[in-house]
Amino acid sequence: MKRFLKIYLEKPELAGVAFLLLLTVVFQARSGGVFLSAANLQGILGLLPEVALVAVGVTLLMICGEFDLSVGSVFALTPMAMAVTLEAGWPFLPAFALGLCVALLVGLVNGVLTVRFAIPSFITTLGMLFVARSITVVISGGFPPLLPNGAFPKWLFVAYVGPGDMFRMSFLWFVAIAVLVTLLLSRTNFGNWVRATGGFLPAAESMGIPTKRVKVACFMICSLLAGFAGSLQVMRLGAPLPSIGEGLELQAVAAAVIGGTALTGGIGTIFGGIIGATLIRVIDNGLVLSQVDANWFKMVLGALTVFAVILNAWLRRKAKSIKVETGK
Amino acid sequence: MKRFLKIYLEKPELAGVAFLLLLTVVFQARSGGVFLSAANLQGILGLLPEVALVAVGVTLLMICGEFDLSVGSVFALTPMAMAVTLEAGWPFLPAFALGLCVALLVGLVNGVLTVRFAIPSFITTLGMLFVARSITVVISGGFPPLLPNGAFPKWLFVAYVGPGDMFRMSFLWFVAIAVLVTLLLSRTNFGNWVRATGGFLPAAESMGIPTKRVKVACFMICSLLAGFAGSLQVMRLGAPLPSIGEGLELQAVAAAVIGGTALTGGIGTIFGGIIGATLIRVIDNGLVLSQVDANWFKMVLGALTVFAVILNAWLRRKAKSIKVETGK
Amino acid sequence: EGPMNIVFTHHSSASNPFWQAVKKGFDDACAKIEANCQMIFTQTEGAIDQQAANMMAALAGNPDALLTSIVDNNAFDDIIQRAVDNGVITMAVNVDDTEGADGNARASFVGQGFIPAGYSLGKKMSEFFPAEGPIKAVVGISAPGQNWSEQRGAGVMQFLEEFKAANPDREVEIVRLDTGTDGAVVAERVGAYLNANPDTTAYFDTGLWHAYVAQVLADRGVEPGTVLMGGFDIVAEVLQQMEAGYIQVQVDQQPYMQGFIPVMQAYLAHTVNLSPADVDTGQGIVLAEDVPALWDLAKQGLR
Amino acid sequence: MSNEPIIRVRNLHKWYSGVHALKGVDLDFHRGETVGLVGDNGAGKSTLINILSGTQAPTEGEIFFEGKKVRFKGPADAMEAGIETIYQYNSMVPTMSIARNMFIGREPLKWSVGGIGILDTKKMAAESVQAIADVDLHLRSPDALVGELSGGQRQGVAIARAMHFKSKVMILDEPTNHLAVKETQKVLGFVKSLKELGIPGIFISHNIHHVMECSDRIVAMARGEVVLDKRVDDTSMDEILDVL
Amino acid sequence: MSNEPIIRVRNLHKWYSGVHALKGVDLDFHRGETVGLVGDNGAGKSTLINILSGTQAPTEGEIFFEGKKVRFKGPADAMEAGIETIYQYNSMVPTMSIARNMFIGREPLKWSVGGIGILDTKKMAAESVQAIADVDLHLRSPDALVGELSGGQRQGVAIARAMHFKSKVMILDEPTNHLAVKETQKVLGFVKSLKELGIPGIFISHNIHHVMECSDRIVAMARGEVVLDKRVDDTSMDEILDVL
Ligand SMILES: Nc1ncnc2c1ncn2[C@@H]1O[C@H](COP(=O)(O)OP(=O)(O)OP(=O)(O)O)[C@@H](O)[C@H]1O
Ligand SMILES: Nc1ncnc2c1ncn2[C@@H]1O[C@H](COP(=O)(O)OP(=O)(O)OP(=O)(O)O)[C@@H](O)[C@H]1O
Ligand SMILES: [Mg+2]
Ligand SMILES: [Mg+2]
Repeated sequence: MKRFLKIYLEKPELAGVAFLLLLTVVFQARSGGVFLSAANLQGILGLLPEVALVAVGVTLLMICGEFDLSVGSVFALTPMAMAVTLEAGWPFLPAFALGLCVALLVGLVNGVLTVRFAIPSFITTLGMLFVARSITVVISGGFPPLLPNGAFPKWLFVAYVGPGDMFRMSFLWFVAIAVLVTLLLSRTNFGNWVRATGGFLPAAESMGIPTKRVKVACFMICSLLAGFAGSLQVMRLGAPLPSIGEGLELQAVAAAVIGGTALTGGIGTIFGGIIGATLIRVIDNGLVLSQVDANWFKMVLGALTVFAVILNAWLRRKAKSIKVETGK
Repeated sequence: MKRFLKIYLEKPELAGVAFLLLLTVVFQARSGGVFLSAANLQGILGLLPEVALVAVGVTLLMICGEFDLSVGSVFALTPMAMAVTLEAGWPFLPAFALGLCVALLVGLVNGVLTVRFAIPSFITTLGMLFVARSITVVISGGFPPLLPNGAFPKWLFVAYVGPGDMFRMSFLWFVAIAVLVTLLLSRTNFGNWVRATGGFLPAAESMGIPTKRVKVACFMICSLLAGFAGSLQVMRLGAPLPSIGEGLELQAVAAAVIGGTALTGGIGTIFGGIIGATLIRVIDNGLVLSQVDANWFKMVLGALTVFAVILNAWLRRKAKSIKVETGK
Repeated sequence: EGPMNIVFTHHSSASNPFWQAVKKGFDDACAKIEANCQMIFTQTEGAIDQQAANMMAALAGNPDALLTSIVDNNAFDDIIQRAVDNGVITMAVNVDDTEGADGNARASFVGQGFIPAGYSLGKKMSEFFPAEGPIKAVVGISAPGQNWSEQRGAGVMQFLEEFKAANPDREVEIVRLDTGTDGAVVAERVGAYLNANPDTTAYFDTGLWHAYVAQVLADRGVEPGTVLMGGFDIVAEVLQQMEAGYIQVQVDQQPYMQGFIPVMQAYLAHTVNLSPADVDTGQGIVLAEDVPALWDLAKQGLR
Repeated sequence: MSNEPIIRVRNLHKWYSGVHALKGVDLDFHRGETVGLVGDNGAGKSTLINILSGTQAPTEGEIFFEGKKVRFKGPADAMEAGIETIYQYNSMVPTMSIARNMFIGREPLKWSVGGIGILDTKKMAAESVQAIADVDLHLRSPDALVGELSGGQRQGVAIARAMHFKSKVMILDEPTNHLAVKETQKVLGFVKSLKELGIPGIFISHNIHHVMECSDRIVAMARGEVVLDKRVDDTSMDEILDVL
Repeated sequence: MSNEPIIRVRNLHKWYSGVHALKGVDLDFHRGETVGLVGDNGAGKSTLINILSGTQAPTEGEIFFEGKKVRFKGPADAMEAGIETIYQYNSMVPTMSIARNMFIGREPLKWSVGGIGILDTKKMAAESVQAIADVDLHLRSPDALVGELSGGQRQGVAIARAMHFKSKVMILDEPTNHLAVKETQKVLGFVKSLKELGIPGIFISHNIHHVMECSDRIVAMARGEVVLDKRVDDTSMDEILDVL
């Protein structure tokens, strides 16, 4: 029992789950039962897949030891590219593919610049944050094009499914992708390389891992997921706004860190990143429902975020000090 | 000669200086000579001390191995605290002191939370970014107070000085503080501790350095400088808006990195941070003078920032490969 | 029956003074009818996706009325439709669907659109233009890609284009700059631009940051009126600079009224079933001569 | 053919920024021969073998592997060619488990497409347990993180890995550092066994006894140059200590 | 008085997460006596001395220093009390110069206020050059970065520092790793000289010859427990190898 407790508490993402449960109870009480109502869950589950997908990508990249600040801009650029070509009369599939290719290209540029010139990805992707956002505005001409109705298969991406219309298709996409990336990281040799590259670069290199290519691949996956998430959001809202996703970069990094990913790389899990993203969404939503005054809103948001991480660190320390020989 | 070249080019901040000179020539040509005109320089030198002071603090903290995302919020909070108390009839000195104390307090909280709970400062200060901004809005009551005219000694902080009114007092403050912090970092034992703490924490600790206190001190210096810089800006512009300084955090980190500071800590110079901040301001100003269209502005800004760092890395590599025994 | 629940969502963040004035009107009105009220800001300025999420969260609490700015023609359509279907009194405030009632299920609109506001700013400003000679107008887009800024800018430019067409003999040049949303940066950028282009006739800001540009000009000893300036929303600094003569025209949508009126309408709709009606909160053009009267109101946060 | 050296190094130079670490090294390594590389601290031994194993690029000079001129772009190239190295530092990822560290870059896969595939974790666990037992190391479990091991345990894992993936050429840079008595004996035994297997080895150590015991030939370096290159039988402990 | 041990360790336990690394260690260290600490890899030697030097906190048990019960909160406390340690790892900041590394935490100051003051860089350079020469190490300049040194050079700097700041108690955790022959001799000479200076020492090494040569007493550990504690004269190499 003690051993069981120890092993589970040591996993950083499970501390996050505990906090999530705690918050659920608090918010449920504070909001008079609205928090867990079908309508609200539906709302949360509509937005969650989009930010969580971005968090998944960023978490993967952070485990690989790099940063991506441009996800927010890619989040806007991909659907904009798609919308502009749709408006120009392209059919959905090529337009969608083009959007995703643009995302991949951004990731490729981020990655190649970073590894080729050995500069910090913080700078490469900060630059890309501006560049991609600027391109978004330029191709939209300042004003968002209309997504022609019926131009995209709603049923495939954003239609409601499941009992009581609780989920959207986007949630299923998210689950599938999350499982895939989790497997990629934990079960494949590529995942091993990612962890090694982020864990200790010199060792990974001297062991013959193609660290540069691994990094570039992670940059591309991260961008692709951000672009796909942005497309989901635009299809859900029905309008490709050039301003969506602003500030998403810090939120995604925060989600990864809350879920136990180390900023220095090598440590972390995809599930943790998802839990982190969920926590952020739940705090945000719960605060709205708890009718926190607008001026104090950010304060509570900031404080709860920090608290989540403190609790996380504290729980892990407690777990570590449980004296059981785990035979590890 | 070769040796001289080598030693100088290896300093990352000097690559920045070279790029600065290059840009100056380009912008001078593109703007038809306006770039180096007295009036334009005067404009640059008005805003520069404020952002450069923030960059100085952030650079110091990054060398110490930590991050501060809350500088932008402190930049707004400090002058707001000062303005609100000034409006309430306090004399200048106590009001100013109060503002700076608030900044110090924010730094203290950042630092203590970070080292006490051993959590990433990325999260602590991201939380503080929200909290401090929220407090700014709350104490302003939503409506920015006017700084009563004559409520503060203009001559001491923002009046023009020097030949042709080229400089403001704020510039002198900035120079004095920059020199002081540079000396602190390079000439004192405290500076040695900062570098050791950021360079390799386990070694610094095992050598008996009070790393926790060193970190907290750096957090406090960083916050103090951000608060002071914000106060300078508000005194110059005459009104404390609760929204000033938004986005400053990334800009300051970018300045530090452009100037050669490592994101992982231990490496960097104050002068480099200043050069980085100057580069950012000069690029910004030069682009305006070059009449870049609004939609493209960010793209050029982002691209030039990345290019600065690439050039930097490239120059350093070239310098390293010069075959001279430096006797190091 | 308990107090009314009213929610107000929009696209701006808490550090924006304009929306703080709306909030004051909203809160005051709510106090009068003893309603239970909540205004939800976004984390970043102009974040429509966040606004949509906030609306959904708020609607989950089954409010009696939803007030919202409609800054995009499509993004909120579904959400508002569902709110209306659920019997929530839904009104657009501050910004409406550009197609008006046709484009959206909301009951009514209180406020003034971005584009018309920009247009009237340009029009009023043209009265200050020199009678002859070339015109060089700079439009500062505070946040490229964001509706509020782009549309205000578009309104101004729409007028300028018409002005150009109407005066074929005059040379009219229009420049768009990315000026940013940070007072100090705007001041530096526009200051630098005006420095390099002293022949500029007028500067239009899509926010209130031209007040800081005025500060720079004053510092530099440039005479008031050398460059005409105008923008949106009233805060103390703007009034100061209008008195000093640096700012000629300001558009004020009477934010307090935009917060107050819809609550009253919602109250009437809720209690006696009167249907909400469109209210134009005024072209709200403010000139230098109006300033003295505004000081007091501004201090109280009423304008 | 069997007389041709497996590795030939000609006029190798290495400049670090401001330091001339290798000053024209010429060396031949023959098949079936274990070379003991000795030298003062900073003599350039690690630099030389880092170049041979592809982790560093030479500034000047040529390397021939099996007669062909090669230019390793990275350790992967050298490993592909058949050079297996135990580095003085930097050979483990502390945040990963022993089993994973054992197989980084050479993971056994259940199936794969284009080089990427599903790990055979069972095989990894079993083989790593075996490999570690082979060096007489007692470890709790293959799932322990390398960063939580003692200095010697960590070194032991590195050795176990290299022993597991025997290759065409083995390079060992001070492999016995941090190791306890028994483990050290195992390593020396391993180095000696290389000859029987016909695998040429390069063995760096500061313990002249160990070097004399295991090697066929001794190369001594000082200040970036080779100052002695003799067969063990033709030299003596004193001569070696003399040139150092 | 002189019979009272300078360090007394009673019932010391250390749990890492999931590992019981020290299982009730009782040990006395006497004035003027050098103790050789030997043991298998992972026996708990480093853990023990990390606790003595304050870098780790014991889970249970007591430490008496000069008769007084102490509880070191960090290495700074231990250094203050007079315990100087050379660690197996982690003792240098690679991004800083040799001269700065020599004096980290104990910088000579030209003048100071409240402990913070201006560095006496000249003195630092001169003294570090001297200290390094004292261990027979040839380094280019005191301004070279530690991260750019060879393995042995780095270890040499750590030794030079510890020798420079002699203290009440010296702890050396495998100090001769990576060191070349001459430097190793210097270190062994230093350890022997401790006795003459009346400084008690704790010397960890896997080289039993070295340990027997330098120590007065031998303590052997295995799996977190002390399994042998005898004066050198009362034991033999074989007995020690036996218990390991
Ligand atoms: N940070 C840690 N977390 C978990 N276990 C640890 C940690 N550090 C050491 N251990 C374990 O504690 C035990 C004792 O380690 P210690 O470093 O004290 O051994 P040692 O006697 O110094 O060995 P060596 O001779 O190899 O240096 C080992 O089993 C090791 O795996
Ligand atoms: N990254 C580097 N930058 C600059 N100089 C370096 C670097 N790495 C090594 N050197 C220098 O090159 C020389 C040779 O170093 P090398 O590591 O090859 O020595 P070594 O023979 O392996 O010594 P040891 O026995 O101490 O390991 C040394 O003077 C060292 O200071
Ligand atoms: Mg070496
Ligand atoms: Mg040890």
